[in-house]
Amino acid sequence: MKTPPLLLTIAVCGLVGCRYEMRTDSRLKPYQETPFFADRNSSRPLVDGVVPRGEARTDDFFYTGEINGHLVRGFPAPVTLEQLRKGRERFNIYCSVCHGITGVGDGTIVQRGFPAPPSFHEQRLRDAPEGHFFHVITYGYGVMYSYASRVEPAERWAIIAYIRALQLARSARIDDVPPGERAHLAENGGENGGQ
Amino acid sequence: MIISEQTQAKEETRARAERDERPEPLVRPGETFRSVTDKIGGIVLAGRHPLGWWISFGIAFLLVMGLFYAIAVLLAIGVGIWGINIPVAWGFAITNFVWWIGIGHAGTLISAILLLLFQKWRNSINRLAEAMTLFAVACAAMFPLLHLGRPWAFFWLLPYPNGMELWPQFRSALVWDVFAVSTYFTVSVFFWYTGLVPDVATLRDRAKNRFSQVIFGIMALGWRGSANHWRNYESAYLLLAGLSTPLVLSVHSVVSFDFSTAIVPGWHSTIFPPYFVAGAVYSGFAMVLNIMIPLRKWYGLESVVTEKHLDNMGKVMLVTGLIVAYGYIFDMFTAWYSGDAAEQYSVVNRAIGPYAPVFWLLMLVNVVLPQSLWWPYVRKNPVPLFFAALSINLGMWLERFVIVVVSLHRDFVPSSWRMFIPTGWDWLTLFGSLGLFFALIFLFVRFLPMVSIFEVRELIAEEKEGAA
Amino acid sequence: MIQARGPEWMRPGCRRRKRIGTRQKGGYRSGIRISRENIRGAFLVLPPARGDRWNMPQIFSPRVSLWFKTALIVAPFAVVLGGLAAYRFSYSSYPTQVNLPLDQPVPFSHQHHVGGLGIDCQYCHTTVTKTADAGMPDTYTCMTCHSQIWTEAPVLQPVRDSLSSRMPIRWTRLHNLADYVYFDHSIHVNKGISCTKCHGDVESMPITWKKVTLQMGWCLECHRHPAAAFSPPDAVFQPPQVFTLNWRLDADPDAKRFVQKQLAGVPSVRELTDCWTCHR
Amino acid sequence: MKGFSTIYGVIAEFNSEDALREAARSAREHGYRHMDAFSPLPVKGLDGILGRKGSWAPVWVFTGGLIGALTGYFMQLWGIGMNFPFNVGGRALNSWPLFIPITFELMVLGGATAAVLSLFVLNGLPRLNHPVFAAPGFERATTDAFFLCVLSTDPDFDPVLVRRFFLQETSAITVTELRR
Repeated sequence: MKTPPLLLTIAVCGLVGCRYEMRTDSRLKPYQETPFFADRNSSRPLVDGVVPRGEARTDDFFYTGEINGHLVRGFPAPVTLEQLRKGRERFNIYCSVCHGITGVGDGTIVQRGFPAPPSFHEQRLRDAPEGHFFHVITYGYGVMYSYASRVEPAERWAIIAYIRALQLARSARIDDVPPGERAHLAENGGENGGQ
Repeated sequence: MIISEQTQAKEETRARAERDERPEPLVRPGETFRSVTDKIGGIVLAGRHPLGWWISFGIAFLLVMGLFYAIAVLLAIGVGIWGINIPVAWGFAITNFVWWIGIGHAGTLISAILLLLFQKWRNSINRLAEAMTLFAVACAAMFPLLHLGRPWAFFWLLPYPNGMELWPQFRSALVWDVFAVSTYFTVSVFFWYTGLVPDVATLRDRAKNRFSQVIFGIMALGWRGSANHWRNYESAYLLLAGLSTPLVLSVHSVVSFDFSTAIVPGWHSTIFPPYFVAGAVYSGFAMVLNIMIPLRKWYGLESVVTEKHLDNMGKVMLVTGLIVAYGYIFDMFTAWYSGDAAEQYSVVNRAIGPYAPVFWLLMLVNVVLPQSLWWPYVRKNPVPLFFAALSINLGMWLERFVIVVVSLHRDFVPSSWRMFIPTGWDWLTLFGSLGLFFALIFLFVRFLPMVSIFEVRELIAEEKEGAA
Repeated sequence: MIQARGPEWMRPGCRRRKRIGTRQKGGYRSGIRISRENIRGAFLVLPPARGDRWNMPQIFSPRVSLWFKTALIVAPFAVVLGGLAAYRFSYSSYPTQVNLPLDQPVPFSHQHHVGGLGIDCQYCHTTVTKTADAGMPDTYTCMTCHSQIWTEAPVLQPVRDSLSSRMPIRWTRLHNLADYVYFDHSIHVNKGISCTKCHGDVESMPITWKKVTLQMGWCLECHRHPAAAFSPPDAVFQPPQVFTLNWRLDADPDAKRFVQKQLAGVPSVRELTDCWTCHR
Repeated sequence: MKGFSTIYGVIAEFNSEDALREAARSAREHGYRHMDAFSPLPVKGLDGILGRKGSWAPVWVFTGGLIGALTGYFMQLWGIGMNFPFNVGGRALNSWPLFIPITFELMVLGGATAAVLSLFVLNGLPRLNHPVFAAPGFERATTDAFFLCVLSTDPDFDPVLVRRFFLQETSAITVTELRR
């Protein structure tokens, strides 16, 4: 009774409600709903032909995997161990669900009814140029969707390098392994999978 | 002929000396325990009020409605409705805050410090002054909360366990302010209510209807006036006064730290704490007089609030007014002596800058006009004293305005200089807070004894003893 | 002996005049004051009847008195308990939505896709190592598989509608950080903070719910003890390591080395708890 | 008269402070020790006559102030020095000069709260119902009447004797026996 201003302030606050303008300020989060645009989405669909910042595609070899309409052979730069590791990681994330860890086309999704992809160890794919793989990842192939939005060009080249490594592993002989590593291999039962 | 004239003169002198020797009574002779109880308690119990009460309360009530409207708009839209900007971010809200909290100081000063100094004349005016303190502090506390921008989150200012695991920044003068003002308000409530308990018990025992009996009965907490009660009461009351005395000095000092710990030219000064406290007492006494003079007339309380009270309060205002004037002079001296160009400019800017009329009006109403208090005529007559007090209240508000706005609107970097022009909402909030204050005062006068009855009884008992 | 009871005398019309005691010949009579003259007769004054009660200060019965006192003593405790309850409430699922499954347009099951099929988190949340936002999968990602399997499933109708209408699915957001908080997924994940540290064992959620409060105190907990927050390098994403709940830092020497290496690149606790670390 | 008594005491009314003081002095000389007086204002010298020494209120206030000050200081030290160390302008974490204002304010708050609490506890308030409220004319005890009550807990208490004492030895206006 003796503190009306304070009580009043509290009461009026109750009427106004707990407003947290700072918690939700005028900044929009990706895909947040907003009445501003007709589709009520804060994110705008990309305009056709838009080039991501810092990715001006001047290098045909690197960005398209083809030169003058011909699929390239070889890699835009020498393959490093670091790149192979990256390729293994990305392969296991994106490709192994269908193609399987070893690339024979027995991924978990295939086991659930997805049409089986061809094995990477077919002669056709062993002979295919690197540009072919780049093309398939970028544009899709058959029932396979494009992975262009999920896998960056550099990652695509890393995955291709790893596919080549997988293919090589299938046909490799013990002589191909450096002498220092042979004992280590025997120890692990000669298994040379993805891990 | 000559001899007889001389004798006459001598006799007159002696008579005057005798009159001066015997202290003027604080309660007019003829008042008894019962008569003062009836006189003061009757105001509440009879429930009949003079026309002045109704008119004043009506005006105050309308202003409160205006305040509610201004606050509602403020909460809905935000502090942008005020004239504040960058650099004048504080504007009217902080001006009003400092002014109101200063007014609050007189209550505690009268109740506590004068009690400790055994100034018995305080007994007739302390209750109203304490109530005034409460309402002024409530009005004051409202402004920083509104100024927060998001008043509903005001509790973030307090330390409490929270999901952020965060504590207030205890090294900031603004957080000190939160503690000082809330402590001041709480202790003022304690002090006021403690003083009220024996009087509420009187009302309980004299109430004629069941409803009043129950309400006053609960408020009196079963006070019986037992010797035990009085012994503990006097001890605790004196201790409360002892605690309130440094508190009242600390509160306005802390308020002044809000300014003086900042580097704004015109603020960064060590004179601020004492000068703020003196200014607070100055305006507080003026406000007590502004309220007391009409009330004692309306309710016929001249016999308990005598001319001696008016005189004493006038003297206190004169002294504190001189301290404040000294503060103004010292401000200018420090600016000159510091050799700091920005500091010197702030003083010059006050006198001849865009807000110069405010400054000169301040000098007129806060320094020049109050000098009239040197004349006993002004101090002892209600009407001139009322206007002197009014002038001081206006002056102290202008002083806060000059400190807050005129210091902020021009600081170190000329590119950021801007003017502050109050909007209609600023004015409505200021006058609305005045309305709130007076509405609360009038309600208090209506529902609770405005003069401490048992302390007036003590005065009567003492005067009886003195006479015997 | 007679006991005075409050409620009895407060009854209307109750005018009790009872003799009390046997000590006096004259007995006690109510309502009569003793004067100097009739000193021989001693009288007990009883509380008056209703008619003359108005001038009595005895307004309340003892029971009311007791209730009032009890209420006054209990009130502060009630306030304190109320405060504690409010504090506990602020951590409950009502304001924080912790452990509260929310309706989604498609009842997507992480339990099936992650726990059952072993699909990596990044298959859908592609930008988690690269940007502040982990990235919500677009409809295209769903349709990568669901163009071939479960093509007729009614629950997937919104996905197919989304693809044909080119309108993204509107998922219900679970983790809504305040806009004044700067949070970057990539730095946390790349330094070795497991997804499960904040999102819980998503692999076993048939429909997704929030696992932590996301209150500032919760953020600070890790920023104050960064070493305890790291997971071993392989455990950041890949199932099943990512969900090794019983993995212990001190039991794994490799992990300990890893954590020490990672910590070397992390700012000091003082910097991690500075205001600007999260509020930029 | 030992044991539980239904009688609270015998109360007498006086019409002035002096009469009350006189009666209290006389009762004291008579050997009564358990007494209470009721008056509309503190009566000077009465505590001495009734044999009451000072109040415990100062001890309460001191303790309350001490608790408040310690709470204030350690709240600040713990909050921004230990729990969430704030570095503001390079000041020490335990920057005691800056902790003084809040420590002081909380000391005053603690002391004032203790003072009010002491009034409640030491006076046994709130007690809305009390035997003395039943005394006739007691409503004037808060205006201009003075009462002296000899409590039944007094070792020498005998209602008849007390009554006789009041009526014969003092200037009591009325004498009433109070029930519990």
